[in-house]
Amino acid sequence: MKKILNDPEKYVDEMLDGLCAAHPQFYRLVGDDKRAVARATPGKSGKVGIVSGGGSGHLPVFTGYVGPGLLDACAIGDVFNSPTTDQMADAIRAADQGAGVLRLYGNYGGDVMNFDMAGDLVEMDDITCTTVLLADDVASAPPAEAEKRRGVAGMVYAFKMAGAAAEAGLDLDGVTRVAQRAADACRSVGAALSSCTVPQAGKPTFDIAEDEMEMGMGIHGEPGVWRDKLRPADAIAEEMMDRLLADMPVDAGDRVSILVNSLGATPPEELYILYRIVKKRLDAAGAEIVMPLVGRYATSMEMAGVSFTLCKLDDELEGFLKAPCDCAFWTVT
Amino acid sequence: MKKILNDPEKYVDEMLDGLCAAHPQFYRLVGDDKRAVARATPGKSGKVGIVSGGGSGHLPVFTGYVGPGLLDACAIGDVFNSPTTDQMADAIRAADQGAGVLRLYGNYGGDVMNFDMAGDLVEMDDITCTTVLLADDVASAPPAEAEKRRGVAGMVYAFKMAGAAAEAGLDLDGVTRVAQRAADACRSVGAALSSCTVPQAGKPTFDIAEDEMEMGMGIHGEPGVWRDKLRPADAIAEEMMDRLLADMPVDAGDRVSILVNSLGATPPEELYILYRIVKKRLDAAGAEIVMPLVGRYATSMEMAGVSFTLCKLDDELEGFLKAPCDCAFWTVT
Amino acid sequence: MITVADLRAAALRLRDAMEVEADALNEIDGQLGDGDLGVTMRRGARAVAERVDDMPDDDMGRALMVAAQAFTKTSASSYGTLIATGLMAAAKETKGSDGIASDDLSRLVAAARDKMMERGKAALGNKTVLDSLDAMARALDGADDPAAAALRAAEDAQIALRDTPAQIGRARIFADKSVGMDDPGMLAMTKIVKAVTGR
Amino acid sequence: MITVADLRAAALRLRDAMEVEADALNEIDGQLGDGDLGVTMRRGARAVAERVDDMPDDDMGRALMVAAQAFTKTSASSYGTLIATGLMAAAKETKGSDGIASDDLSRLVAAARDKMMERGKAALGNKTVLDSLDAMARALDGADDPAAAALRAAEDAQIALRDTPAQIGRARIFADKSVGMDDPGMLAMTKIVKAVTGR
Ligand SMILES: Nc1ncnc2c1ncn2[C@@H]1O[C@H](COP(=O)(O)OP(=O)(O)O)[C@@H](O)[C@H]1O
Ligand SMILES: Nc1ncnc2c1ncn2[C@@H]1O[C@H](COP(=O)(O)OP(=O)(O)O)[C@@H](O)[C@H]1O
Ligand SMILES: [Mg+2]
Ligand SMILES: [Mg+2]
Ligand SMILES: [Mg+2]
Ligand SMILES: [Mg+2]
Repeated sequence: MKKILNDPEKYVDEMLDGLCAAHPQFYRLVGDDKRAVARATPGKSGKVGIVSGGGSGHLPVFTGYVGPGLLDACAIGDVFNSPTTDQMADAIRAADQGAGVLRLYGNYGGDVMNFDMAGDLVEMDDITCTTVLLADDVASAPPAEAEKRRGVAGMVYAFKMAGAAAEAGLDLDGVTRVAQRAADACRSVGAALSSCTVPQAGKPTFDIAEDEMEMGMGIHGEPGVWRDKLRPADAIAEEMMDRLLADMPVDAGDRVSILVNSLGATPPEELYILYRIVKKRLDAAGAEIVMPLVGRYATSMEMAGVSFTLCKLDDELEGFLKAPCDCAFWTVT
Repeated sequence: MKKILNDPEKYVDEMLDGLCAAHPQFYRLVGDDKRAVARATPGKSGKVGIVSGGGSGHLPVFTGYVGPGLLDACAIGDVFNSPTTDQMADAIRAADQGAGVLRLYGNYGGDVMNFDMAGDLVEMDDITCTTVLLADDVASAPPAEAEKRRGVAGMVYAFKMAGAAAEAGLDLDGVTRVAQRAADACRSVGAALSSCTVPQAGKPTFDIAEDEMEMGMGIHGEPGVWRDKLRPADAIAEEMMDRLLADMPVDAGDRVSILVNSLGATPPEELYILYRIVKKRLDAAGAEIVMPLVGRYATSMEMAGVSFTLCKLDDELEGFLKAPCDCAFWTVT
Repeated sequence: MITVADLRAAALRLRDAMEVEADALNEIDGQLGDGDLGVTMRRGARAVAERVDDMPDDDMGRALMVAAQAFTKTSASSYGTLIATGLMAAAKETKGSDGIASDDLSRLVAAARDKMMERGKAALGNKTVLDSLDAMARALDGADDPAAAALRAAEDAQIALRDTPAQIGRARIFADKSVGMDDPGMLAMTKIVKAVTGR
Repeated sequence: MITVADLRAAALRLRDAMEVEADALNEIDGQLGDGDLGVTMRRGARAVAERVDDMPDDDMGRALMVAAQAFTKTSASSYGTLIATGLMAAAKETKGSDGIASDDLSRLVAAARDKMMERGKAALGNKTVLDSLDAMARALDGADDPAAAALRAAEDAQIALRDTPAQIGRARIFADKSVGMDDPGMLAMTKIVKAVTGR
């Protein structure tokens, strides 16, 4: 296991300690067992709170995106595991500034159940909660079952836009509506080249041959749509764009953003090689690319691979995309 | 080879095309063979130019750091290979705003010879050049031969501080002096867990067993000081801090910055686990940590491993460290 | 009647059983899922066992709530959360009572099943632990030997659904492959029943 | 006298030789360095051969400059840059002449050696290509058969320094290991001399 760690059982707690020690201007640990991270300086009173949460191992997702113009708090589970109900309730309480809290997170069974239970708990504290689930991975279910899709890197756009909406002073309904529209505007697809290793498991999550790749694989190693010999970068990018555009066609004049995301080990050099094709395809469709994102925005530790997220904009979403935000991993000015 | 690419011979050119396509607000290709990147909007007339250059495969180093408050231009070689004299001359010409150009780059044989020859070439264009070499890797030579040390992640601090000095209007001598002081203030050490693959070579640069690590290894796989079984994170961090502090002692009241850098595949989660010990050690020395950097600032593509860079500050250097800068990989506001 | 003392003893047996079964449960969950079911059950069962002294003799509801909270605190996987949900439902129904009458068992299991269905948004027949509970609730209704009836129902349900495709959670993605395989959560329920009934 | 026509023929022989030798040079450079010496020489020699028609018959200096530029444009490794530096030095010395007299060879090689020393900041005895050139410059001084003398000098220098530790470039880090091994740049120079002299 090519990982730098001490006790696998302490991987997440030590990571959080280090995160908050390195960036005390952004992050603060809260909750009984210190498994929720809140903004160092809470949002202003009356601002809608936005909370997310999920398993560890995806930095900057989820915890990293706590900050002005983004999330208010986040509950952090073990690697690839849901946080507990109590941890989510801690995060919701930290996020609340009296105007209610939007729960904005990925569509995974354990997360959904626990966030629902956490909502029941904080009801007793008179905190009103709404929910928007990210379900952007087109490889995880056909369009007819779109609500069963899992949430992947599309949450970066949803965090950004909902975060900006909350900062702009929209009320809980308004922020929830923006978040839902952002979630609906995103489609993602990924391709993995190698596995990562969950510390507590101690061995790679899945096996894949040295010359193979898997199209459509999920960020926890969930199976994709095909596994085959590694293809050239351009062919990979073309197929991923095919899949996105088939699911959400883009027309001439559309304004879109696109996230070309490394799952971890894949270096930015290779993201840029892919970006040539992404741009070619969107140019060919007559779309205008706004604020493309290229880098490591949603990862699976040291997994090699990429994901593309296409986000269709309108004036409102574009404004929120470009609004300022700040955290240790992403600054928009 | 778990790499996403087309023709290995085109890896760098396609990467540069994608980089400039994705971030046209920052980067612009210049030169006959498009192997120099300049700021999209040149620095203002009369500003000292800062140029760097070196082999590809280290993003954000070198090219990524072209931008306001950082570099003016950069020459880009093949992966792990020096750019040519002509490419460096192209970069120097693009960086020049009439006030001379500082060549600021790592201490590698081919780079030094070519930058010297490029200086001879641009002399004919009446461009005055100075040179500051980064030689921060304490594992690459003993203190007595410090000038033979190779340059690694310390260049991030040097780019930042020299870039801010140039932006502040210092003249060529002044910028060169700041750059030299920044270079002198930095010490680095790295540890590698796995190799990366140079596209043109097609196989890993070095072999290392699944349960081994190498302390002090260079960013191109240059051998380090020991190779042994992978140790716990805390032990690795302690030893790396020992090596840095032995080379550049830190006293109570000192102000320092520290860069905890992933060589590529190592995820931020693990950098934060290491950061706990980094902070503990600097706290114990009575030093004040200023603007710690944790992330992927100087990489070797998909190599797993980390480096620490300790940078001792004074008022001038601290001011330049905190000054604003902007590029696709690093924004300071 | 099942007393809180019986519940404590059952909790200790469950812990011991899960120490033994954890690897096998991880293994079967790993075939189509993420392989953490054994971890979930071992952690959860340990936590319940650690808290048996917090279970008040005179309130079966509060005793069951202690067990539920032990699960929510230690495990947030689907299964752990559903078990906690079911225990909470039963806790609500038995609040203030000093035990569970045998002929009340069917009703309590049905209550757990319903709350878990609401929580997890799965349906009966989806090949999940719900189908085990449903079979048990029906079998317990008027059973002479509740323990035997529940265990047989859990086992039979597991077999009955073996050849249907998974429709829920991670295993859904491998629906085809899942045909002919036991659902890990149903298998775990069989083992839980075996342990708590001491069979 | 060596004419530009001779230089062209030598360039073509060098290209052919480097096509054959590239792998071996990569191999030896890879033992202590980064394994690119064969790539450097193959690329550089190909580029020179491609530009033989740009070499003017009446100006050996400009012809050598064409060769130098072919190297700077294609390779920026230490060795390629040093070769270009040496060629430029020789070009400067022969500017405007239509050839190189045999008894001028020693002086030209010495000029290349000196400029390369200045550029690379290495010293004689550091076990680099400089030692090959130094030996050749001395052997060429008054030699009856310059080609044979140069080749023998290059070979002898290679052997003479074999047992000293490397002190320059990447190989320096493995100084101990380098004892008993040929310096890749010296070996390459032996092969270059062999090819250009047609021996
Ligand atoms: N939504 C659901 N409703 C009912 N049962 C479920 C649901 N999701 C999962 N299960 C049950 O839980 C078992 C898997 O549990 P677990 O390993 O904890 O899931 P995960 O690791 O995916 O969170 C399944 O075999 C199934 O019996
Ligand atoms: N500074 C120097 N001065 C003289 N010769 C050198 C110098 N550096 C390297 N060499 C020669 O070049 C050879 C290595 O060349 P090359 O593989 O191109 O180096 P690198 O790949 O490290 O840039 C060495 O064997 C040595 O003969
Ligand atoms: Mg599971
Ligand atoms: Mg799980
Ligand atoms: Mg070499
Ligand atoms: Mg080289």
